[in-house]
Amino acid sequence: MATVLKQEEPNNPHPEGAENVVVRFAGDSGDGMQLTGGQFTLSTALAGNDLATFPDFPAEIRAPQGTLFGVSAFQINFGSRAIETAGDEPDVLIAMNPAALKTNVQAVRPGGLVIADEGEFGKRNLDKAHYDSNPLEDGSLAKWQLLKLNISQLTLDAVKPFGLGNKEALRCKNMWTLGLALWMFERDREPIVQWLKSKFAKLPEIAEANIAALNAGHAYGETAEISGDGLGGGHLQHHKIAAAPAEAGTYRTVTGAESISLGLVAGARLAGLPMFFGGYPITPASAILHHLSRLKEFGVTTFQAEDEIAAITAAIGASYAGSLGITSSSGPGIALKGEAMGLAIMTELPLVIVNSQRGGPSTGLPTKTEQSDLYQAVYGRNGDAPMPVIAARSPEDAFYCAIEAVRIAVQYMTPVMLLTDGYIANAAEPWKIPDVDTLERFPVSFMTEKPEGPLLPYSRDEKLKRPWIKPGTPGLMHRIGGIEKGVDTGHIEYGPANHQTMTEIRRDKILGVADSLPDQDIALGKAGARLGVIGWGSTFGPIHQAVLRAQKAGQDVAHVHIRNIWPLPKNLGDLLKSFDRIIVPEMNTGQLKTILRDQYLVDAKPVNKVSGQPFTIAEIVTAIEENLS
Amino acid sequence: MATVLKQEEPNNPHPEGAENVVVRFAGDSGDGMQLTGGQFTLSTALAGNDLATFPDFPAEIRAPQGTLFGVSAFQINFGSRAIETAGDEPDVLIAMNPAALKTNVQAVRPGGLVIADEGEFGKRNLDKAHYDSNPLEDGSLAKWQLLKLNISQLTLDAVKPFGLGNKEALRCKNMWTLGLALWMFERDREPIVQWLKSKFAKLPEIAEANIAALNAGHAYGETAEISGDGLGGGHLQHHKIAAAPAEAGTYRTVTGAESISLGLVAGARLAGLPMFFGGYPITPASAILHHLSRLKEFGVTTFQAEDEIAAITAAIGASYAGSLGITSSSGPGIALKGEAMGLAIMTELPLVIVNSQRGGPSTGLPTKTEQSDLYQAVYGRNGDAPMPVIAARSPEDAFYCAIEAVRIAVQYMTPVMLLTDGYIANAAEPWKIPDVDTLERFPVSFMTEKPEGPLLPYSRDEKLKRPWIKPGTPGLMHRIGGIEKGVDTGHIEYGPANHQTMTEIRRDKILGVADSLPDQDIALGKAGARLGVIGWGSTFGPIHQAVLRAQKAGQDVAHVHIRNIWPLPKNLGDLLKSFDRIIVPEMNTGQLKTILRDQYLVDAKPVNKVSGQPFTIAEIVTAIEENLS
Amino acid sequence: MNEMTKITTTLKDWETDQEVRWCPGCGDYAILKAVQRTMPDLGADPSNTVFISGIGCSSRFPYYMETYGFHTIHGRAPAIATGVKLANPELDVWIITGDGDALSIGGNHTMHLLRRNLDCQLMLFNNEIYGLTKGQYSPTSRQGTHSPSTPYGSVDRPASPCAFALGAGARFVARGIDIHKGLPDVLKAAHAHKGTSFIEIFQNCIVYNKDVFEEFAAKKTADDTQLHLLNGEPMLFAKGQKGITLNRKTLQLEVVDVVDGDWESAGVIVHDVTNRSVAHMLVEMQFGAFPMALGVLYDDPRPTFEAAVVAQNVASSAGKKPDLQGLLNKGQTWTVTEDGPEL
Amino acid sequence: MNEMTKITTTLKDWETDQEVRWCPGCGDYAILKAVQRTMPDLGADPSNTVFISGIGCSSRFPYYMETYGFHTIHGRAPAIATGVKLANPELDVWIITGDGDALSIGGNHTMHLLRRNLDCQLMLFNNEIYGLTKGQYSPTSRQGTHSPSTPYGSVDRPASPCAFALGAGARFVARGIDIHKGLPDVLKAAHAHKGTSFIEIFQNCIVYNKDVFEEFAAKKTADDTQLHLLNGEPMLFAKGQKGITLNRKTLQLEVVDVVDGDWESAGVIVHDVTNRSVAHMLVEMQFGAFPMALGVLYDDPRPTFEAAVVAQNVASSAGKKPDLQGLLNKGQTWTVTEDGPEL
Ligand SMILES: Cc1ncc(C[n+]2csc(CCOP(=O)(O)OP(=O)(O)O)c2C)c(N)n1
Ligand SMILES: Cc1ncc(C[n+]2csc(CCOP(=O)(O)OP(=O)(O)O)c2C)c(N)n1
Ligand code: SF4
Ligand code: SF4
Ligand SMILES: [Mg+2]
Ligand SMILES: [Mg+2]
Repeated sequence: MATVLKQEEPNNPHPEGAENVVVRFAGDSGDGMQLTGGQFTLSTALAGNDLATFPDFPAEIRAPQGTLFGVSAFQINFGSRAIETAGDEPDVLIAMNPAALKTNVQAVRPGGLVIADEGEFGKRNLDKAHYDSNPLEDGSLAKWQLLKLNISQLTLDAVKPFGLGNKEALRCKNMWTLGLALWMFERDREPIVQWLKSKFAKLPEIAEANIAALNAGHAYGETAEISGDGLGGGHLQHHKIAAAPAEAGTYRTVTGAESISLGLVAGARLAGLPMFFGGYPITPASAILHHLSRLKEFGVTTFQAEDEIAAITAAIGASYAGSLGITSSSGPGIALKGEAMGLAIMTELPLVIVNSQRGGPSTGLPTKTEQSDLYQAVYGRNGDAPMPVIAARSPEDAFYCAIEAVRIAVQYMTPVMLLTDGYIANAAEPWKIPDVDTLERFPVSFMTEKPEGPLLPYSRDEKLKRPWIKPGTPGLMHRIGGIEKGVDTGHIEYGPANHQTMTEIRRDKILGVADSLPDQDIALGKAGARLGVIGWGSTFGPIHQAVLRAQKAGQDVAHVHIRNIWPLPKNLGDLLKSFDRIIVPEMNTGQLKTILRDQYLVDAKPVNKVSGQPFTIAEIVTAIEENLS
Repeated sequence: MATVLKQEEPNNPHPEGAENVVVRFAGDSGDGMQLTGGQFTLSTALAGNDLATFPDFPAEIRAPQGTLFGVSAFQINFGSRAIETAGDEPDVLIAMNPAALKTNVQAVRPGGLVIADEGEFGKRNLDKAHYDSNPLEDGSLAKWQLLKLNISQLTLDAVKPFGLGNKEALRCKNMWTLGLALWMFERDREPIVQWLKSKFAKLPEIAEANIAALNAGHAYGETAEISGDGLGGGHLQHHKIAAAPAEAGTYRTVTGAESISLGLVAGARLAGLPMFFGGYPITPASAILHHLSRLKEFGVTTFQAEDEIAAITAAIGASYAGSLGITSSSGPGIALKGEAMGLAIMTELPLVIVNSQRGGPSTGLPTKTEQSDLYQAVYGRNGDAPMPVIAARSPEDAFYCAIEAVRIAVQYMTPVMLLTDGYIANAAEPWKIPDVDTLERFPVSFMTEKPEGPLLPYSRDEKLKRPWIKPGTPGLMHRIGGIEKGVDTGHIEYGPANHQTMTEIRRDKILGVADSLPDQDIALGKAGARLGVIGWGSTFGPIHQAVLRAQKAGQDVAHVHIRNIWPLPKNLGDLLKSFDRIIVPEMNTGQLKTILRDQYLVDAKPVNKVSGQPFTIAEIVTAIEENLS
Repeated sequence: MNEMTKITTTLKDWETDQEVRWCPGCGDYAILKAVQRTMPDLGADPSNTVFISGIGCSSRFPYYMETYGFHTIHGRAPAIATGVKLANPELDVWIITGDGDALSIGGNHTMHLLRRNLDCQLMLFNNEIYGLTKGQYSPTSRQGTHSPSTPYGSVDRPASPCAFALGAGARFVARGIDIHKGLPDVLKAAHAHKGTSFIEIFQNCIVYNKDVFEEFAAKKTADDTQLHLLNGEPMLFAKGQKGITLNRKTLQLEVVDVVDGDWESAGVIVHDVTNRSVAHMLVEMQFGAFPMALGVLYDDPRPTFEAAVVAQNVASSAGKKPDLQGLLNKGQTWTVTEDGPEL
Repeated sequence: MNEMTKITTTLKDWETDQEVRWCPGCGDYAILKAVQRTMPDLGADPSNTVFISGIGCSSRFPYYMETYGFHTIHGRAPAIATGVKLANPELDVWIITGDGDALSIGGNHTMHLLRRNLDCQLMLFNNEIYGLTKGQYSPTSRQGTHSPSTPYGSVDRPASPCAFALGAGARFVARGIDIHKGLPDVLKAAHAHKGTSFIEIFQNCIVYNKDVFEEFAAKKTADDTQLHLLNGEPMLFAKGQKGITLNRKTLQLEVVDVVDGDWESAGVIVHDVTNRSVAHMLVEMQFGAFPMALGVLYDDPRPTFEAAVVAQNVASSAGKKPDLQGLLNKGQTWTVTEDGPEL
């Protein structure tokens, strides 16, 4: 986010005085961990800490209660300085049941604090988690500080006055837990109390019960501390993490799905166009459809199509009719859109295609994150079909990437692919809200006047862009389509020379987009470093932090983050060639690496992770060390 | 074809004594030029000449008579030694109407012979061809030998005895022309007479009329020669081209579409499998569906699906059930199959996908040839989705490539992409028919026995291949699907480590295919040459001839033709690095070039042609010279 | 179609300078002329008219109409038309498609276009064959059709375009024949209908499926083979000597003889274009035992998709102003000043 | 389905070791049990049974059946099943799909499966919502459905699965409810039918579309809200006090009161599963004015696709032997010897 960059320490053995703390909430899908995490995130932001989060939920809608695959977790890394990753190892784990403990405890740093709701550690739940014996009793958690609390019971006691059924009552567990967490880090409960009141405005007693649980959890921290109560090795302590120095301004938390939606709306307005969004639900892309469908007052029409092909072709139709056509999906759905992208390329109509990447191939890992659709984005169409590709690196960046995608689409009359991924889509981070008046406008002008002489729908301006002519414009009737077009006229044309020329025009027009791009900058370090670490997309955080660490350790390393995947910035080649060595960490088997090696003949070495999980800082630090020795 | 390779001279100024002659028949779509060409091809083959052809017909089904876009042409290059291209410039052009003359005469080498049917050069036809004056009269054809014959009238006279209507009678024009052509090159009319008799068995008078026209055309040649009749500058002369030295054996002419169909049938039998072919019509892929639909006695089931997605998914279903699943299409249709390819990759089922490439992007140029789907073949899917890719270089080679594709598919349980193109699909060449007993068998063995311990549908053999288990097999019930699979078990598995492992297995399995491939050979020249010309697919002929010429001119050039696009042969890297310079001629904007540069960091320079027409030898000779100076 | 100010044009105004590229004698020529002849009668405005097609011989149609035209990709015209119409509901949208384009690869989009009831005219040129790809059988080809892909005859049962359309929720279904003088009237009724007007046109592919419709399209036998439906009129054919009735016992349609014009006592059904039950029976009437039903089989409008979308866009925007800054600032925000953050 | 030697199994034989991953209380559980309970009664053989699904909550079904199973990709199950059945017609093929899988992205394949009449059972779990993707409206959602993608309510008109199926040419159409005891009988009738058996099952998505079917699925009001169809039986409901008749004038269905059991004079229709005209009316009966028609609405077999394909494969192979060398040598060949080429 918009803070003066500082480094994330490898987690300090004792939270006390640490620059940053990593907390993970883990429980059953039904336990509301994502909600808890979300509210804790807000209070963290309000406390002025910088932060990054990583929500990790199961593929199942609502997996059977207590099962291992039903565990839902939310991790947050916050600190008194710039935070760019969700953190490698949690310092604190709050486990609401045995399954949550089993699937998460190994990630906790040795000596970290583990808080478990012992009320949930009965035989049935232990069996469901495939525990032969109770880990809270058998000493198997020795290397962590264990704190057993009967959160279930404590919650029931706290909400008894409101006469809820047992089921409803237990639903308040997460607020009790949140209350405890707020106490641990000296947070103000008020904003959350307000949020609960508005959320349950129609159900006052539910609101009250939740507030009571929240307060009880908080109070428990107080008293436990006073009584020095540190059962089971674990010891409750609380402390405040100082605010992170941040640029002055107005902030909010935002997820990638939100910021892309906002960016697209902003882009359409900067272009002066109504927006048509054609989508078909798919995880994790659906959220964008959901957000936009609430923004009709911004001239947004959303269309849930019968499939991805209808979604993109309807968007193409809308662009043809003078709207800004947008479509969005994830891997399998994007694959289905390939043929239609070719039509948009041939008819030279503006279009933005958002790909929220997920684990592949095929259905793959719908709820996990990956960067494995880059090949598809750059190369995945029949014929010579060049298309600009932009990749967002964070929720904040996604806002500006979306605007950029719209700009290129309308200024060059071309489809543009915007790459994001499951991690960015779901992760929340503080965002310094821009002043919209500072955003550069790029108003579109349609052709409306009959020109002298013949109408030439495929004539070109200096950018090689053809005119955009809306049906309904008096006198400018013409026909376009997917068959090769005659130069200028746009008539069907099968001639050899014409096809050669048009193919070159399509290629050169897209390469020309680079003229409108800023030079490639260096995120860290300088040209000529011994090692260049080249990244794209959501790996920015871990790479950046890893390079910071390496530099601190005195190593001559640089970090280059590529946002424009195609066309590439004009100076990128020289920059890359200035490094002695180059590594390209990617959450795929090496896709950006192919483009860099092809374009610049540089020996870019792949560093790959395809586990559905983001890189840890440590993994990249290791890769850096290996490549420097 | 299977001849000892020799060089195609740049066409000798005088056909007399030339090593090879290039003849082009051009007329209206309705004039039966493709038929004429086909029969001339056969007689050429029977005369023992080597040959290559290039049929070039309009995109329209039956374009209005006499129009420029309705012209259909057939070019044949034949000679007394190895022929590998259809020839750069025709020595002889036979033009049946003004439109045919206009669209083809510029290609004829200066001094070449132009025969025109003056009977068709009336005002209406001249207008349709946008001729202001009659080119047969206005001297505009001075740089060629022009021979004006009223073929229409001569044909009418010849067939008068059979009392056909004027329309039917004129239909015999092409046979008159063929007769003349046969005379010019001293060909036996008998096989064609036989063919006409069988073709029109049910219409004897039509057969007789055509035979009469054929004989009349032939007789005209005789008499014209005797009378030394060389009107309009053109001079009829006839001469025999000696037979080309060819390996002993049985030959036939074959087009790529035929040979691929035959290769797939052969492949299925070598594997011991029934074949299921799922297709949806599209030019130029449809011919394969047509051929296979007539071969049911070979255990071939053909299925014309509702669309390309149904075609490939039905084929996947058939493979799942134990047949050899095959699907075929061209660019736009292949784009639609991308998502399903991912399913075949994830479920690890054998599948052959044939892509008959055509001009793109989008609908593009359906009847023209191009190599622009290589990116799509290698990279065009969501996720990390590796798949073997093979490219045929000629109709003959296509037969063996098809067998190879089947072998890889079943031996590695993987989809395989077989690339061909519109040129190969339609071009005919003599083919030395192999002895089927010499073709290596690779029988498939299904898993039929319940193993000791648990059934592991994703266990692997040394090739990393998983077992193929047919539904219907007693006791081996199991479930597969498109979600990530657990190692060995094949159960749904979302775990990070498992996804990493499976992704690597999928990658390594495909890379392992290279172990079963022969080393990359050198088509011409040797390792370490100053210039390596690297090609793939149907550019083999022109590249080969161009390199031959360059070598004759004393230049140190080598030709490497890559058949296995992915994975690449293991020794290819070393071979490429041995050349001082490398150029890669492709009928696209530089796609194989990307793979070579990525894989080997060699400075492979693209030489591109995207006109929908094959390379001429001259174009590549030029490229060679530019890159050697 | 939508309200529009009628303007005056002549047939010539609707012709382009492009050479028409269909086979000589193709039924498409007749349909093109019929449309070009009808447009002036509709008072349509070329500048406000869009012809959208997929891929096929039929789909080349837009190139020959002096209007806005989009020759898209195979099977997707209905989806593209949906985007066009939602982006500008004022446009008069025509979809031109074939039996393969609309019912094979495009079946799903055709279904959803009809379900949503987008206001447009869909003209399906049914020649029971894939013309452009040189004659393979199509989903409407009769069983036993010999084609390059079915050398031994097709085995699958053909789809009935009109039955499919009704099943998908169509509110207007009509049938016509390429060369028939009645075609313009069908087009006018379709254009007058608000919502998706589904028009099946029997089109003669003289190259690959010559005269497949002769048995009922032939002029000389037309009286006995064609049932021309007119709203409010009895279902009579064969010069009024035969009619269609519903057997009140079997609850199936039957052909009855009509003696000296007394169709009432013969129980001949009076055509009610809003009767969906009867429409279902009409589209499934097997030719042979019955005549071929032509004209407007069903016409019962419902609110259109784009109207509902626009209405909701307006309603849900009411009172809200598109304040981008306000949108960005939504939710719980805080400001950072020199002395730290605050709500 | 196909002929097969009946074998003896118990419910347990059809359960897998996989943990079932649906939301607690999901209607899918009841359907799973109903199928597992029915299989033994069919004498089905797990080794010879294949469950093929697309993507969706419903499509996870195959993982829980101890048979061969293929969890494919979204919307393509019917096409994959076609390949499976053509490759091995002996297999007993079941397709499991959802309202989105079968009617949204998969509509075209569903249509052509029905048109071709492949022998299989297609079970469409209709919960009128996209469950797996967390609750967006589907093509069967009622107008005004509030969902994440339609926060102001959906505007498009819902598709009627059974009407769509009939329009596509279905020869067997049935309806059931997830938790109803009648479901197994519907499954048995479907399995007995040769050809594509289309079964719509109202399935309760308790998380995203809880109890949308209550108005007719609720036990207590069932008598008045459900019409249980039985071939040869009069269409009676409300404990026999009401029935369905065809108004012989308007030619539309109507509900009539039946006085002390005399349904005949009330003109109540006797259900004939082979009457396609009536089937069309039944599937379009609007709930509210009419009860919900359940059970086998239509059942009139026709030859199956795979049977026709196999028959043609056999017929056209008759007398020909698969001589590969002969095939390669087809057409005009010539041999090259030392002394040149000859025919
Ligand atoms: C994605 C894709 N698949 C296949 C084709 C090839 N193709 C073009 S038109 C056509 C069918 C034409 O039949 P129909 O829709 O009936 O139109 P007609 O030519 O008969 O008028 C096909 C299969 C294509 N162009 N694109
Ligand atoms: C190509 C593709 N597009 C979209 C998706 C996302 N997706 C999965 S299931 C589904 C719809 C599920 O609805 P339905 O078929 O009714 O099944 P249900 O979950 O309700 O049982 C969607 C849109 C996908 N997996 N693949
Ligand atoms: S192929 Fe048939 S449909 Fe196509 S243009 Fe020719 S006649 Fe018309
Ligand atoms: S989301 Fe709905 S359909 Fe899916 S499992 Fe849960 S209850 Fe069942
Ligand atoms: Mg057609
Ligand atoms: Mg559903």
